[in-house]
Amino acid sequence: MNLLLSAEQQDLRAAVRSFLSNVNPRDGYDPAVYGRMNGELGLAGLVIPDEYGGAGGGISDLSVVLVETGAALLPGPFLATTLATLALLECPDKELLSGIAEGRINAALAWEDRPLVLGGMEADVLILVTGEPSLVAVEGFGREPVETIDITRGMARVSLDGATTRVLGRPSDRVHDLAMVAIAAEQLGVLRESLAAIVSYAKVRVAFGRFIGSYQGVKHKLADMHCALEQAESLVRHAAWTADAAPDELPLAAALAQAYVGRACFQAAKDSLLLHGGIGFTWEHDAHLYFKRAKSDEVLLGPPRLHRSRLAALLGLS
Amino acid sequence: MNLLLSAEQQDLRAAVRSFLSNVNPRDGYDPAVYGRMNGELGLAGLVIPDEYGGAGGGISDLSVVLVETGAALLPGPFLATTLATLALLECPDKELLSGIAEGRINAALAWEDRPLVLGGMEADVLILVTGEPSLVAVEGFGREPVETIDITRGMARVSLDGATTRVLGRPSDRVHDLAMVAIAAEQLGVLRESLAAIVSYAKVRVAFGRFIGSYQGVKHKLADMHCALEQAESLVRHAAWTADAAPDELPLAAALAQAYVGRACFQAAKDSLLLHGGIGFTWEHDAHLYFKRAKSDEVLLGPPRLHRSRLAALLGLS
Amino acid sequence: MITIGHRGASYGRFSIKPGQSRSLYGSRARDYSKWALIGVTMDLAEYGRRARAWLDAHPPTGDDVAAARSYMADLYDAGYSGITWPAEWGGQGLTQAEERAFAAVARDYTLPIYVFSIGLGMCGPTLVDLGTPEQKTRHIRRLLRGEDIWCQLFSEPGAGSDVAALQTRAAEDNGEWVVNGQKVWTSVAQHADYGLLLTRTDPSVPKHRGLTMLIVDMHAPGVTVRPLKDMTGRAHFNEIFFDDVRVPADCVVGQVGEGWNAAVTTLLHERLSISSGVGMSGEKDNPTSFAALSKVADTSDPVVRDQLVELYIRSRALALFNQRLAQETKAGIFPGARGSAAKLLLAELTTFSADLAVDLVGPEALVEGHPLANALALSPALALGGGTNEIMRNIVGDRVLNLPPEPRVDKNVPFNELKVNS
Amino acid sequence: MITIGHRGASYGRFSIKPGQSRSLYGSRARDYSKWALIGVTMDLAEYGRRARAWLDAHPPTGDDVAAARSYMADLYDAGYSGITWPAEWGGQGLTQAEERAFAAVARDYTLPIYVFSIGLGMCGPTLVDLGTPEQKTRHIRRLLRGEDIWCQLFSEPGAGSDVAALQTRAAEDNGEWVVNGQKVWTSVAQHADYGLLLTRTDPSVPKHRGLTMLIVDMHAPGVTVRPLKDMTGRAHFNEIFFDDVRVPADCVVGQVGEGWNAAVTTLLHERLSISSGVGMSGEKDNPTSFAALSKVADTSDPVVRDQLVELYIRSRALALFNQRLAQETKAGIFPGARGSAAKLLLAELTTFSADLAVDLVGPEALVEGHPLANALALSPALALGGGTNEIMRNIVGDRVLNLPPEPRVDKNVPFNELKVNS
Repeated sequence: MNLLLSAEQQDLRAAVRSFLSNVNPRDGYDPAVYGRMNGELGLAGLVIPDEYGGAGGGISDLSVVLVETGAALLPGPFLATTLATLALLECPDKELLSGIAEGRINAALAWEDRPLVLGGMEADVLILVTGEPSLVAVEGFGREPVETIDITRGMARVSLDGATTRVLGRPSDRVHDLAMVAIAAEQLGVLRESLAAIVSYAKVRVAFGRFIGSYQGVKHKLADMHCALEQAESLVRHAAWTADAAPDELPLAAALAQAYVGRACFQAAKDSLLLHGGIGFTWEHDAHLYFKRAKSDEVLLGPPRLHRSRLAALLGLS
Repeated sequence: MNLLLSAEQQDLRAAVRSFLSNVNPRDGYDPAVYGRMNGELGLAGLVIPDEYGGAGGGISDLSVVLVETGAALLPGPFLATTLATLALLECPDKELLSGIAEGRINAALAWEDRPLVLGGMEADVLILVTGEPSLVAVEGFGREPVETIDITRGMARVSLDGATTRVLGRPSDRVHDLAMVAIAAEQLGVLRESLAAIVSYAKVRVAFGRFIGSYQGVKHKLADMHCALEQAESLVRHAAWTADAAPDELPLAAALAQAYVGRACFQAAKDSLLLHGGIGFTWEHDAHLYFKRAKSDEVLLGPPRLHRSRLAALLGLS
Repeated sequence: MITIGHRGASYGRFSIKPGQSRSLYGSRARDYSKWALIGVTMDLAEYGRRARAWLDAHPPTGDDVAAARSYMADLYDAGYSGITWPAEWGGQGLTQAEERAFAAVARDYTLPIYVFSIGLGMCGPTLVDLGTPEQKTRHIRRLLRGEDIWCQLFSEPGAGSDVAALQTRAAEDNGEWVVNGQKVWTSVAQHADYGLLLTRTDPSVPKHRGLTMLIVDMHAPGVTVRPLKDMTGRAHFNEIFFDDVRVPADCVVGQVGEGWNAAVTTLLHERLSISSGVGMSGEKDNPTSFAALSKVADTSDPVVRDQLVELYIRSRALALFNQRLAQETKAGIFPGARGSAAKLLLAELTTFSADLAVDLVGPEALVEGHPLANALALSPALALGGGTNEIMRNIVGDRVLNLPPEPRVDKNVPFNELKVNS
Repeated sequence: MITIGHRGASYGRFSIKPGQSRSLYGSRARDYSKWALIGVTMDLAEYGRRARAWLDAHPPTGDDVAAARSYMADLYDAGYSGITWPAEWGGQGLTQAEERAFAAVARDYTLPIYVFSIGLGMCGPTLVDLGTPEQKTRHIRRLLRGEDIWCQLFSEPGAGSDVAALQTRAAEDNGEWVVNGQKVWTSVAQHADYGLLLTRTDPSVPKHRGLTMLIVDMHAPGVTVRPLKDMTGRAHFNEIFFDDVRVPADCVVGQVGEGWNAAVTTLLHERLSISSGVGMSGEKDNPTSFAALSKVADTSDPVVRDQLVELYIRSRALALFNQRLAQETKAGIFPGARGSAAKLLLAELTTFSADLAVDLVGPEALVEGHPLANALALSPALALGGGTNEIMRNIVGDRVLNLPPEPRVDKNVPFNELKVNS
């Protein structure tokens, strides 16, 4: 088992972090930013095999990126396209994968029984998981924008009436497992940045003549958040590693990561906001963006109890 | 609804508290102490109707007493006899009730499917709830002492082989409900005293040149414990009030009190012990006695989840 | 207690959750030691019946400020505003008994008097306690009649929990005060005619000692009110900028340099005003309540049932605690700092239940316009306003449990030598 | 890591839960900067095979102290004690690679060497760091061979978290030190030949500056060891009384007045020694583990399954965090204060799981003799020993997150003017 980042992954992280340092989560989807991100950095093709024009990276590499896009609250359909890509890896389609790798195509992953689709407005194609199960490419679908509390990226309510569909194959549970890992990686970034923000603030904000970080009431909460971060980071690394190197262990590791990290992320975002005091409640401050992204991510694949009941089943409890 | 103590109840509380101030929880069952307690104070007969020689008090009165016996960790079979008495009120038996009121008889409440009986060694008679349901007085039963982590009072493993039984009647669920209220009252006392002990210690114990109670790491935990105490006290008063004045509301109020107070009591006892530091881990210090009583009480009628699932049923969730 | 007709109601230095109720007459209603128990005996049931008849006969005519003013005037003229306030200044001079009888009836109505809540709950009681006879004559009756709307101007961007660290200066000039600075988290300031303003008049002494409270005319030149958009996307509060605002000398409340004591009085009324309403009513409109969530959650899942039970337990535990406090108060036992425990518990219950609600309902709950989306975004408000959870824990620890105080580094240092936020 | 054969094992200044493992060689095993990477190349697999063969051929012959000493001597003579310690003082002078290879094998065995754990984990490493050549010559080899048992004498009844507030005095007299005072929470003291003793030699300077560390002969006149019964009903620790105990001048470790630095060295080794073992093994004997509870709990109840899942999540989260720390350490990244996060998490997991276990099993779990009765009574130990949870949070906040320090009231005050426990 490997829970450490390789030198290449550390370089990747530094490159992505540097690139994202200029991104403002309030700016919305900017195709120019995505163009550079997918061009210079090749992020859209990171996990797409060489034969389709991608970099052939692993889920561990991808999770390094998602941690950073999460930490930066990158607006737009990056996660949506990533989730769709991960599904396509199960039932590869040359046209779609090359289009995504080149940055020409935005995609979104959808489930038959869930009309709300992340990135549905920006998606050129829906990758739909049906009950059969089949993986279906859908174009020309109906959609209307849905505003949610997460203003950094949109959802759409989609309708398949009159859409063009093409069956790509029969996906395994791995589609769902990889989605859980990807979202957990993003959540880890949101958690990390939520903590970093309040740690910085606690070092400069003064109350009663002292920096607030010197009060145990604050310090001990931040210490607990750090403990959560360490565990979350370990779980995400582990889940990503299983995806790459121990696929039999992926289902358990993925459900575990999602169950823990989703909760920990929202708790951290909430505590970070609260410990900022009044300023954290203002629209101008970013704390609420993290709070809202954290909650959106937490329920994106269904509420925490579903991941927990999946864990129970995988562990043979009954 | 009345959540306040009457002047009489305040007097009762003061009298019991004063009496118990000389009781050491490590001294074990002392019939002489019980003799005075049931004689001078008439506690065994508090809720027994006048006609059987009792004081005809209500559950609210009883709960005032149980809070104090809990806070003092009164050793011996007081709670056991009380639980049996509450069951007997449902199917009154003159001989037993007068014997208890006079302090001549110790009793213990038992359930058919649970061989461990609180106060089983000291009991002259078992009041047994069978599945019928029947309430049965059992004498001449077999027993062997069972040591548990709670050294302040014993249990027995009982056997009914060769015992004399006498059916007293058909009890309602109220037997169980009243037991929940009684134990919640005792737990409230354990909670209150656990908090009081650590509050006192936090005012005199010094670390790094300051009283430990001045650290927010300690102070905020104690504040949370106080919040729990306020709520627990309100729930116990409410449950006792329903027992006396609004019997239709008793089942919900009793399950609510037991579900909340049982948890809160153990948490408080645990946090109190931990905040005492090393001294709290020693045998000589009383913190572990509260910790162990709290846990024993919490599972006495079954684990917390049972009270919670009972609540769910009573609330019509399904 | 009266539920105020304002969705996502906010008041005081900060906001509260929707459905929160508060006492119409602030803490006066519970101040036995001063005005109550004057010995008026009357038929309370009859008093209540008449109040109900009046309320039935006077439905609100609109929900704008003009309608609110008109309603308040009618309420006052009918004798239902300032029931226990001193008759000398325009109150009814009646007792707790009438106040409670009216409150019991009014709970069934939604009175459109939200904009007066700061004045009635905090500013008015402070003036009654500390104002000069002239100030009381000038303001109290108008306040009770809804002729003037009041706001409270304490918090600043650099002084939140630590109110006494405020930096808004008031300098003497030709027998007037000249005010410069900024306040924040001010409810109803956009409608306010007057504000209770806390200023620093002497930066050379320790921070609690150089403050002065002023009555400021919100229409005076140099006062700018700017709405403050919060994380719900709406502006429940305002920022107020003071730019060479001149305040006459007779507008000092209490003594010059004694502003901290005056502020403590105001905050005490605020806290009472909040805690009196805590968990007492308004649950029926709350989308995160047990009742509401039981209807929408998948209760066929035992784990969901267990989560709902947890919510039920916490809600009932707090509601019963509040009822006990209320009963104690009725019985003459003043809750004091224990009210902070109730406020802390409500703040925690609010964040807990909003979080749970979204988990139970799923992604649809986060769509704009869903009641839970708003409830979630509003859920931190109570944990921040009226004292953060950390401040509440300090209060409970210090004043209820009498724990030793934190060492204070800012007690005896002149304000201008102190570390403060810039 | 080697699981030590001692039920309810305890060590250091305090106890740990049963099944807890620790490094046989303390923090030396991870100290790359000093002794390791000397460049010995050999066939590690062969090294491990030989170790296994030796361990197979040498089963423990008893569980008393004499058997332990004899086993330790054999282990040393076979080259498996002090693998990475300097050869100069009696160690093997080998590398991390051998240490890890041996540890990997030894994990399958239970070595009866508990009584040596304080010496190997803390006292020995401190002497190697700070001892005089004479002290090292005198003690290290004997310690590694199990000829001497060591204990650590820091904590006092009035100085727990705040070790530097200790009051045990050492006064100079005729070129010797005369020690008076009391220590507590001392593991294996009843068997110990030597102790590392922290004393106050100068009460007129601030508390951290007047301390001196001494090597004390536990058989010297005036040393009294008394077992300390803890809440489990057993004595995992001792109290030690010093009554005019004379200690030669050449037994000072480091410099006179520099005892605090020496103690920090020891505590660092202790913490590494704990965190290296955290959650890594020993779960199979733990009655509160997910595996154990899954077998005995009523898993037909979905709420029980959810509770077990919570335990699983927390256990795995911590285990993976520890594995990551271990992998980082192997890769040369020193965990530093992050180990305190792992220790804190383990302490919380331990109390959580014991509590849950009893709830799942019910009243039978509390009967004397039931493994869970003991587990519950022992569960607070890890949250108290080796630094309370509050101290761990301070360390994580101060040293990992670099948060501003608490204002210190005791830094520059002479010890004899300081507020201390009596």
